[in-house]
This record gives sequence, structure tokens and C-alpha cells, in this order.
Amino acid sequence: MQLELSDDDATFRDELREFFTTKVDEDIRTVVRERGELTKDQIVRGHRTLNEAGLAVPHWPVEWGGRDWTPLQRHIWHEEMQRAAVLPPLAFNTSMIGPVIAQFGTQEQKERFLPKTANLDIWWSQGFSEPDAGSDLASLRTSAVRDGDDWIVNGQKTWTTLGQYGDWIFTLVRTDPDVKKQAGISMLLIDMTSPGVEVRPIELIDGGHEVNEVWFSDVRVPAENLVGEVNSGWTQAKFLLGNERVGVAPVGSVKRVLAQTKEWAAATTTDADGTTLLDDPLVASRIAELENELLALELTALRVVANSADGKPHPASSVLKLKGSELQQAVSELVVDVAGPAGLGSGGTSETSDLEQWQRRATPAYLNLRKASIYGGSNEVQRQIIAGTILGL
Amino acid sequence: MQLELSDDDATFRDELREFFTTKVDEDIRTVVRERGELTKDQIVRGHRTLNEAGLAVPHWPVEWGGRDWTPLQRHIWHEEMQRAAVLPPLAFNTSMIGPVIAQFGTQEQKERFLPKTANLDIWWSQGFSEPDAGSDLASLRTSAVRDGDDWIVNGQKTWTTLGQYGDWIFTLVRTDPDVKKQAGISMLLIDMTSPGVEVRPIELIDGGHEVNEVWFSDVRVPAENLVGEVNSGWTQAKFLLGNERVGVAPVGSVKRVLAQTKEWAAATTTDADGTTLLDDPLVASRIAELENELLALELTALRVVANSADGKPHPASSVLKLKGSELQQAVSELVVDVAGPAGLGSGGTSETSDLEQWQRRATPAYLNLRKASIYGGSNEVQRQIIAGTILGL
Amino acid sequence: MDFTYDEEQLALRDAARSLLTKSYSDFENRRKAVGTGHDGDGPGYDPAVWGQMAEMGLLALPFSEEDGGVGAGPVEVGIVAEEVGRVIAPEPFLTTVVLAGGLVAAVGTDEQRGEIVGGLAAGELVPALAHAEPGSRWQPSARTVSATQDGDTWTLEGVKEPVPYGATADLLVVSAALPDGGTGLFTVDPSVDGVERTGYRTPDGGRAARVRLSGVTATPLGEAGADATEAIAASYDATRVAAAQEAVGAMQVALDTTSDYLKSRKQFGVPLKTFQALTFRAADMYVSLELARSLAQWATMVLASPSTDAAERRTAATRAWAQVSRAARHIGQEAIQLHGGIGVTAEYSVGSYTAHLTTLDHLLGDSRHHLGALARGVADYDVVDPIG
Amino acid sequence: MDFTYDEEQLALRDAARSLLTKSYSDFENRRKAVGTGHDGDGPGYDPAVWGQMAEMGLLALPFSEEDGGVGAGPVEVGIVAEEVGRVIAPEPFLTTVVLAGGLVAAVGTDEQRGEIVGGLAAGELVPALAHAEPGSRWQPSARTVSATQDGDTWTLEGVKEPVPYGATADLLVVSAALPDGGTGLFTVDPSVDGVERTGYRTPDGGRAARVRLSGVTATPLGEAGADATEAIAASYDATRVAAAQEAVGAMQVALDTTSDYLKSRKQFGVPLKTFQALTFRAADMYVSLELARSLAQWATMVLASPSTDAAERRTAATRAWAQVSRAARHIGQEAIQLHGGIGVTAEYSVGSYTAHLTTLDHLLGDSRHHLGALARGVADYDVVDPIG
Repeated sequence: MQLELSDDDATFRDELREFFTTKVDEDIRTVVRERGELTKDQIVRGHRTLNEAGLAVPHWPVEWGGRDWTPLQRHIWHEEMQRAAVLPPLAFNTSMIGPVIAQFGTQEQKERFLPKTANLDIWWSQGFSEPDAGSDLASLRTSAVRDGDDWIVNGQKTWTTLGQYGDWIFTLVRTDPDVKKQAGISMLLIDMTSPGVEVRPIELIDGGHEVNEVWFSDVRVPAENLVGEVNSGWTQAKFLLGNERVGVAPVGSVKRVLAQTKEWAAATTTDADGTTLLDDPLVASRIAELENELLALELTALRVVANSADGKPHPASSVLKLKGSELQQAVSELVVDVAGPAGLGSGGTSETSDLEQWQRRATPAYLNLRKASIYGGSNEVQRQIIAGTILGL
Repeated sequence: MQLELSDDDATFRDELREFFTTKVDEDIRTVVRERGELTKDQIVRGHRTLNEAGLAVPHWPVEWGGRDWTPLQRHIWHEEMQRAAVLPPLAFNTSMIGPVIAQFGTQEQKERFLPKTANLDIWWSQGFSEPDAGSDLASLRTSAVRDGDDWIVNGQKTWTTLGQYGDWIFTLVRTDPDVKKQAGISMLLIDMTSPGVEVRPIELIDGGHEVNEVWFSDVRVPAENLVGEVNSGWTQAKFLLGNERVGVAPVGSVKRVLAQTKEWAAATTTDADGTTLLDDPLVASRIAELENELLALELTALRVVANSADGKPHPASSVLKLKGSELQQAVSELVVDVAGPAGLGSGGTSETSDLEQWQRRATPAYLNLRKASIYGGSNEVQRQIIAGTILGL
Repeated sequence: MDFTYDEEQLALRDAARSLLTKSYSDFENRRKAVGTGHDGDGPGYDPAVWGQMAEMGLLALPFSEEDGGVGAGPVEVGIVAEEVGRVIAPEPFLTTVVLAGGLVAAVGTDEQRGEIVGGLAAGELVPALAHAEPGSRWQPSARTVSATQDGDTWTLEGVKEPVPYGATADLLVVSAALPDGGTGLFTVDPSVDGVERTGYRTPDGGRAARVRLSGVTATPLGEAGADATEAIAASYDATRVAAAQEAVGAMQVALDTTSDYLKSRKQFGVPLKTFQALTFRAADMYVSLELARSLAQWATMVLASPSTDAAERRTAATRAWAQVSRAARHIGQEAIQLHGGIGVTAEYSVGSYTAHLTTLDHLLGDSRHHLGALARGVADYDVVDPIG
Repeated sequence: MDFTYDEEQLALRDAARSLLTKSYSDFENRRKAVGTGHDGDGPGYDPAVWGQMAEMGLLALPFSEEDGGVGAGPVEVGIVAEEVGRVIAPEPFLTTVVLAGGLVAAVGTDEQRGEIVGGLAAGELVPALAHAEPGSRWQPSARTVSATQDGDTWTLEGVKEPVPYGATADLLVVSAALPDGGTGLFTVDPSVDGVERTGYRTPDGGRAARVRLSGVTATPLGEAGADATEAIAASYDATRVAAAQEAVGAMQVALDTTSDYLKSRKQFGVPLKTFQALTFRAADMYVSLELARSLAQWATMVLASPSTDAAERRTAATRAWAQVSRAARHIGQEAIQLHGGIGVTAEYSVGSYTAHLTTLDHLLGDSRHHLGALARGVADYDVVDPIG
């Protein structure tokens, strides 16, 4: 057991910290820090800055841009990025479809897609969930029927995050309706400009447009866009959902928001004598409590990455997702309370309101983050995994 | 809607308050206040004081000592009793078997048992739970087989509270093993001095002897001791478990302990300058929080009693049991924290320890009260009732 | 002590429920009324519904007959508030009738009461209370907006924000720091020179505004130069209690909607209600709701009682809102979680219930804030006795 | 940063587990060792097991070789503490080796260290730290027990209580207010005149005592008249960290026992694990356990690190115990609840685990206490960085 980083890792951390705090465009980091909405251009620009420095896909195979880092180094990379308010590379590209193509794709698919995926020349969307297949993903109904060299796809996907920007979408489709539900699924890559693909926005309760429905009406997809074998899609899906444990808990960004919350509370006077909200013992103790929980979560993440070096996820990974989303939500709720009356100003802008941007963003962010315990394997699914695979219940 | 008590009810309350604070032996109230253990003599003496004043069985039929009070008056009676640190009358007698005999018993049974039950001349024990029939009460296995004018009883009951003092025990026994489990149960009253009855103590984690196992080996019970029809015991059991909603949540006693907790915290200095634990904002806010929850619980109890005048329990009764036990436990946990280091002194006495009695009792009481959410219909059963009967889930 | 409504009150409830259900049982109607996106175009509610509420006398409830009201009290206000909450009607009943109207009724001159309260009751005039200031936190006093006096002329200077429904209000009731200390109240015609209003949406689809006052001539509300701090606090207390009833209505429907969803939605081939982990959480929501309802109703009775004093009413409002606010977080969060993805969409109702319940905290203070106030007083009494 | 044990540490863990499992895997053995009922007859542990622990070198771990120890550190102490926790062994490893022994090792003279620490390591002398006083709350200073000096003679007066395992200890290490301020440490032979000891059971079956000191002649521990406040605080910090590891062991077994019960116990004709509301709560217990484990191990590394200072160690101990204490409440309460009635009986193990976890708070402070300390410091830094 040892507390300190090795010299190499300490140097590694210092270099990344230097890079993230000086080389990523300041406008992007400002929006992240103020919890605003990034434009598509900012997301792409930020991603490419990372990719140019070899920092977008460090966990990929080396021949496709990977860096062969240790799990601890990947953790440090992820934490430093968030700490510096740098937007991580687009997860759909780098954490989801990229590793799948690298693992299961043909050589042609790799050459065609991986470099553009790493550089966000292709913006990938995710087409897994369906209206009647939420936590029960395998019950999906979007169908692909073979027609000559093509597949004909029909159906509907939903909760497609940032689908409005998508160039391509990786989908799970039913290619055999007559077998056990997991056995009849394939993974198809679909060009979103294909005729018959329609993206419809879903407005969320925070007023934002972040997710979409994607409709497929007789969409013709070349057979070469199938990843892996026909009817092996569940294998790819499980690989995709399970392979990436670094960054499953957004520790770094939640820590940053909590640190900002302290600044905000310290800047909020509650009395004519200059007492601030940070002097309020109930607020301070809530902050201390959340800091301690976050520390415990970060340390657990460090334990998990250290123990997943053999490629198999540590069984405690579900703890990271479960507790990570809870703490993310809890911090966002505290910000709502710190904002106080100013939280009413959510629709205001710097032109129409004298309230601070963080105050105006507080409640939309809180409401938006209710999704954190639902998307990507709900907390109920995580509890089921813990009870089943760890406790044997 | 009206906040105030009617003049009659206000007078009623004042008279009871006067009685409870002046006519019940002070030694009993002191032990209750200090959370000590009452002797059998004290319990009997206290009970009879109430019965002599017509305050032990007010909810029974008038001909057997009842008072025909309104539900609100019964609530006031119960609250004032607890507020004055008066031990309520023995529930096994007055809330459980008494009303059952009054409702289902023969005239002979009523005359034989009810007056002695009201006056605690007979101490009743409860024989419902079995080792393999906890929340699933109807799966009980203790058998009664008819033999001439008698029943022969064999089996084991458990969690029999204060069974060491019991003169008689009311039991649920299986009289027909061949029908649906609820349909083959009868209620038998058994003299605990009968040959073949054995009471064995169960030590609890607080070191106390409060519950027992009761074993029946070929115990011969006269047929006249059956309550109601043969195989109708489930009806009597449901009546017993469901008929009494007043006092299901121990609001008055928990309020009293919380008020004492404030005194204890105010008497505990945390600093050389005389700052007390009650000045600690985290302790004070926890107290305020519990007070508010208790207030909400008490008001809910008042709403429930007001709405159960027609004899059917208000569907929110399960809320009282569930939240009542949670708050009772939460207050006992707070006392553990207020006791602080002195909580180590649980085994001490006034001879062997300079610590206060309340400090020494803190953790045994906390541990003992873990039972509150288990006995008498666990909180899981209450949630099941709420989900099923109220929400239709 | 009696928690039941009399027949007249039950009739009021039925009438209000009928009107509001007709208007908003189709959730799309609410979406249309509040508009979509971030902008704050339009008043944020349906003036036609507001007019019907006025016709039914709902806006006149708390006001005396001589002021143009119907002389009802907190119980009747609470009944309507609960119905408003059940459909989360966007009409500004709470901020206009209870908060602003209540304050005018409390401190206005006969003439002012007749004009403002009468106009409000008739649905002809919508006032707004401009009290909060950037940096204030539910204090009943004004700090950055100040009033200066020159003879009989009073002039206001400073920024009020957020002002609920302030951009479209017909009349502003403005609090301001008085030259000799204390906080005065004034009425301001929003069309006069020096008033600049910019409106926007609140998180629940309601409206608020920044109101800049630059040397605006204002009319004292009630006695000129009198300190209205206590009256402002009392009006916020009454609003907390009405809001508690409103929240109870909203929480009830959020729970009902969730229960219905658990019954109808299938996952893994069975209805969600098959999963005990979910139904038990719904049961816990019910517990929170019932406890909150008890405190809301009790605080309403404390306000309605002739025998309680201002301090008791303050405490009751604080207790009620502290409890309701916490229940609202619990129920609002769980209602979304038990729905899953659909719960965070604007098309489906339950997320908007959560948004509204959260937004009430911005107006009235979160539970930690109120718990802190209660904590500072725990040494002053032995037990909390709810019976007056 | 490295959370793994090296081979020597793994061997230590296996040896300790083997010994303690052999002694206490039959829960009746623990019941016999601690005795039943309220009284405090007997030492409250099994001297034979204590002797075996000494033979194995477990009591010598944290001490330097020149003092008779083996020169290991907080990591090794934590390993043994976790094993002690797994069987809730009643032997006073925590209070004797870590708390009392650690303090003697920190401030004692060469001679004292050799005698006391050496005797302790060999299993021949059991010291106890008499620091708490009626009315004190985990402060590192003494207030009501005072020391007076007359030439080279020091005399103690006052009451120490509760003193863990104080009635049967061979030697008392006593803190006392010094004539010129500060808190000094002294050793007291409990058999001398003026020492009156009355022992009793603690809530978990351990032992504590009241120690009355009436004009007792005492020997300064280390430099006479030196203020040992910081050393006392540091020893309690080390004890908190070891206790955190101990609690992790106990929580792990409480959870395992609960999981096993859910698998084997049937109700309504099916195993309890069929009820999702129960299995999800077991999952939440696991979450609490893993987070607590992380902080316990981290604090152990902070203590073991040569590059941390006393303030960092203090904070780490506070953070670890605050987290572990809360997890212990959660897991202890749920372990009983998920068992039902059997969980509160003394015959069945799980209730005793809960009792022990609660009792540790009495020794070391509850989570609210420590959270308050953390809260007073939140303004002093930006983020908590766990990596040294």
C-alpha cells in the first residue's frame, strides 16, 4: 500500500494538468465551468484539440491511436480533464463505438471508421433504446431484413443524445425475430443521411433539446455496415456497455462543481453583517458530507481501476455508476438551494437579468441531471447487478 | 376545519393531565422517564391505578368497562398518558385479547375473563409468531388436535413478550392441516400453568430478557377455551391486529424522550466556555427535524382517528406504524449520540458508575428498539399494505 | 380540533376542481399556456382561465366583502391552492392573490384596497409583488431598492429581481428601504417613466422579471413611511401555507400518475408493479405525502384560528413549508425515477410537476433554510403541541 | 498510489484470520468470552486467545524493535484490526495496542517503552488508557482529573470514566490537567492506595470501568510536566483509522451473514431473496461498505506515508471515521431489519455486530461530531485531493 503517486505518474499528471489548463480553448472551459450549453462547434473543436495531442483515445489499441496507459494513468487523465473544466472527448465515439469497431470490426471497417471516429470527423449517435425497450434493452423491435446486399431497417429509437448532430448512428436491430430475444440482435452502422432516417427532437423538462427520437422507414443499409456476425449484436452491446469503467463516475466534474458551490456560497451574504451562506453550519456540513462521499467515491474508483487491469471490470463498478449519479444529483440539488430566490431566473440572459449565470442555470441543471440515474443503466439496474453478481441474491 | 379543541375535549384533556401527573405512583413514572426497566409489580400496580379510575379499557364495550369516548378523546387519553410518563395499560390485555373476547367470546368467556383482564388479575401473553412463521403468520404450525372435550396442543411459539409474567396465553393453533392455510386456524386460550407449557427466555442484544419462546408439549386445553368457531381463528387474528389504531404510533412517548434529549443536550458542555451540545447547530437541526416529523406524525394520527369513527381503520394507519417506528428509532439513535463517550457505561449502576442513568441506557434502548420496525407487522409489511391497498400496486 | 371541510367548502373544492380539470386535464393545454423553450413570450398562463377563476369568485376568496372580496379565509384559499396544484395550473393564484393581494389587503388604505384588491378579485387587475432583490434571501426587508421622500413625493431607485409575473403585471407593489430605516411599500404604475421590465421563464414554465426602477415616482401603500416588514413577512407566511396546500395537490397527482405508470408500463414482460423495490418506494412517497398533508392542513388551521398570534403563525408556516418542501423533493425525484426516461421529458406531465415543486422553493425558501430557523429556537420550548 | 497488500502483508492477514476464525467462528465462543447479562464479571475476553495473538506477534506490530515490537506500521495494524472486526473478537486489540500502547510508544522514556510496550507485545502486561472523564466528549485534554507536583512526586485526583478494560488492566495510563496548564500523562499501578476501580459491561459485551483516583502517586510518562495533548490526539487518530478497518471487517461479515440469510430463509413459501425490496437494500449496504472501505484504506495509507504531517493525518482520520461510522449505522441497522426478529437476539451473531459497531462511536465520536469538525474547515481549501 502506498499513498503517493510514483514519480512517473506524478510527472504524467503534471504534464496533463499543464496541457488541459493551457492548451484547450478558454471559451470552451468557460462554458463548462458556468454549466452552460456548448455549441456543436465547441464540442468538435475541443475534441480535436485533444485528439491532436493524442489525448482523445488513449484506451484504444495503439495502432489506432491508443497510448497503452495503465488504468491509473487513464484515471488521472480523466480526472485532470474534468478538474480543468475540459469537456472529455465525445463518448459515443471514443468510449462506445470506437472500441467496438476496434474489437469486432473488419479491417476495412477499422480503416474506414476509426481515424475519423477518433478525430470526430464522424459524429456518432447511439441507437439502442426504444420506447418499449428501456432497462429491458433486449426486447428491442427495430427490425433489419436482408434484401440482396442490403439490410432494410424499420423502427424507432429514442433517447438519442445529441442525435441532431449525428453523422452516423450505431444501432442494435432485430435480425431474427424467431429466437430468444438476445440471440436475434445485430449491430448495424447507419449513415444518418440515408433516405428514411428522421430525427425528431424531444424537449426535456429543463427546456433544452438534448435527446431525440430517430425513426427508420425502409432505410437501406449496405451489408458491409454490419459489425461482427449476424445475430451477434448482443455480444457487441455487452462489450460496449461493460468495457469502459474509467470515468463511469463523473468524480472530477462533480468535485469541480462542488468547489464552485463553495465559492458561490461564500459570495452569498445572508445577513447585513456580511455573514455568508458558507458560514451557515447546515450548508457547510452538507458540503463537508458531500466532499467526504465524493472522496470515498474517487478512492473507490481508484481501487476499481487498479483491479481491472486484466480487462474484466471490477464487480464494484456498479457502485461507481450508482453512487456517482447520486452524488452528481445531490450536488446539483445543493446548488439549487444555494441559488435560492435567484433560481427563478432560469429563462433570463445577461441582457434580461441581473442574476448570475450559475444561479440561473441551477435548477435547469438539477432537473436535467435527474437523467443521470436513469440513462446508461438505471440505478435500479445497478442495484440488480450488485445484488445478483456480487451478493449472489 | 378547526384548530382548537372543543370546550368539552379541553376539559377532558385537563382532567386526564391532572390525573396522570398526580395519581400514578411516582416511582413508576420515574422509571419510565429514565428509560429503565419496570418490575412486574410496578406494571401491575400502574395498570390497576388506571383501571380503578376507569382509564384502562375505555375502548371496550361499555358493559365491560368502556367509556364510549370519541376517537379524539381516546387519542388525547393515550397522548396524555405517555406525556406524563405513565405506562399505558398492558396492551396484551386491553388492546389485544380483551376486545377479541368482547367481540367473539361466549357470555361465559366474557364473564370469566373480561373483568380480570381489565384489572390485570390475569396477565395475558401473546402466542402468535412461530420460528418459521414471522411476517407470514398464517403458515403457523402449532397444532391442536381434538381429544374428547379437550384440545391437545403441540408446538412452539416465539417472541412472546414478557411471557415470563404470563398467567394465560392467547394462541393461534392449526386445527385443520388439510385446508388453505388461513382456513385451518383456531384461537385457543391456554392457562400457562398447564402441564406441558414451558417458557424459555430469549436474551436480546441489549442484554435484557423481554421475549421468550413458549413450548407446548401435549398440553391439554378444555374445549370451552376456544374463542369463536373452530377454524375461524384467522378472523379473530385479523380483528385483533386491525381493530386498534389509537396508539399505533408511540407519538407521546417519543415526544417526551425528544424533549428530554433537549435537556440532556443542554446539560452536556462541549467546550470549556460552557457551550452545550444543544448549541451545536447540527444537533439542534436534527432535533428540529425530528420534532417536525413527530408533529406531522401526531397530526396524521389525529386525522386517522378522526376518520376511523365508523370502525374501519383509515388506510393511512400503516403510515403511523411505519413512520412511528422510524421516528422512535431515530430519536433513540440521537440519544446515543448525545450520550457520547458515556454510552460505554451501559452495564454500570449508580454504585459502579458516575455516568448518568440516561447515558447508560442510551445504547441498550437504541438496540432494543430495533425491534420496533420488526414486531407487530414489520415495516416491510406496512409498505406492502400501503402499496397494495392504498396505491393498488 | 377538526380536519374536515364543511359542505360549503366541499362545494368550493368541487367547483374549483371542475373548472381546473376542464382547463388542464389535457396536459398539452398547460404546455400551450406556458409556452415552450427558454423564452418568456406571453404571460405564461391562460387569461381565459384566469377570467373563469375570477367569475367563480376564486380570486376574491381571502378578501373582505367591503374590499370586493367574499370574506373567506385560509381554509378556502388552501382548498383552491390544492386544486391549482393538482393540475399545476400556471395561473398566478399564489403570487398574485395570496402574496401581492394579501399584502395590499393588509396594509392598503380603504381606497387602495377597493381599487387593487377589488380589481384583482374581479379579474380586471393583476398586481405583482416586487420584493426580492438580487442577493436577497427571503428576508422580509428591502435593502438595495431605496425610497426617497421629497414632500409628498416618493421616488424609488434600484433593481427588483426576480419579480414573479412582473413583466405583464398591471400594477407593481414594490418594497423599498425607507430613509429612516425600515421597509416601506409602494405602488408603481409599470407604464410610467423609469420603469424597465424584462421578463423570462422560470424553471417550471412560469414567469418572472427584472424590474429596474430609475427615479420612479411611487405611491405609498397604506400609511406613508410606515414600516411594512412584519406585513411582508406575514404575507410570505400565508403564501407558504397556501403553497404547502398547492404542493400537496401536486404531489398527490405526481404519486397517482406514478402508480398508474407502474401498473401499466411493462418491462421484462411484466408490469413494473411486479418489482417490489419500486412499489415500496411508491409506498414511501405516500408516507411523505400524508405527513406533508397533515402539516399543511394544520398550518392552514393555525392561520385560520382567531386565537393564534403572529409568532405562532410564523412558526406554523415555517414548519409546514419545511416539511412540504422536503416531501416535494422526495416525491418529485422519485416520480421521475420510477418513470424512467419519459419522466424527464417536457411532453409528459410528471417532470413538470417536479419542476414546479422545485420552483416553489425559490419563491419561499428551501427546507434547509427553514430547518435552520427552527433549529435556532429548539431550546425555547419543551414539546411541540399541535392542538390550540 | 497502490491499494494492494504485499506478500508479507497477505501472509499476516491469513495468519490472523486463521487464528481468529479458529477462536470465534463458532459465535457461542464469543458469547462465552464476553459473558451474558449486564454484569461485568471476568475480563470480557479470552486470555488464551490474547496469548495466542501475542505469540503470533500481533500485539507487537506497531512498535519498534528496540521497544520489543516488530517495527510494522499502520497497514499491518489495519490488517489485524480488520480480522478482529470480522469475528468481532472481544480482545482489546484496539484500545490496548493501538490506543494505550501507541501513546506509550510515542511519549514514554526508553525505559518505559521497553517495560510497557515490551510487556504488551509479549502478552504479559495489559495497559489501559484512562483518559475520558464524565462530561468529556473526545477532547484530547484532561479537565477534571488533575495532577499536582511536590518535588519529584506527582499526585492525581479525580475520576476517569469510562476507561476501556480499566478494571482488569495491569497498568493505567492516566491523563491529567497539569498545574501550569496542558495535559500530562502518567502511569499508575492500579494496586496502589487511592485507586478504586469498578468495572462493567459495555453495550457490545466489552468492558469499561470507573477509576477513582484519590491522592494517587503517579509516575510521569515521558518528560515530567510535558504537555501530551497532541500525542493523545494523535493516538486517538490512529485508533480511529484502525477502528475504521476493524469496522470494515465487521460490516463485511454482517453483510455476508445477511446475504446468506436472504438466500436460506423462506417466508410465504419462497426464499427472502425473491423480494426485490430486500435485495436492493442489501445492494445499498454493499455500496456503503465499499465506500467506507475505500476511506479506511486511504486513511491507513495517509498514516503510513512518510510525507504526511499531523494535520493531514488528523483530517484523514476524521474523514475515515465520519464515513465508516455512518456506514456502520446503515449496515448495522439494515442487517438486523433484513433478518427480522432473530436479528435482535443475543444468540444470533448479527445483532452483536451492530452493537459493536455502535459502541465504537462511543469510543471515537459519532459521524455528526466529526462532520461538524469537517464543516468548520470547508472554506479553507478548494477540493479534496486524495493522492499524496
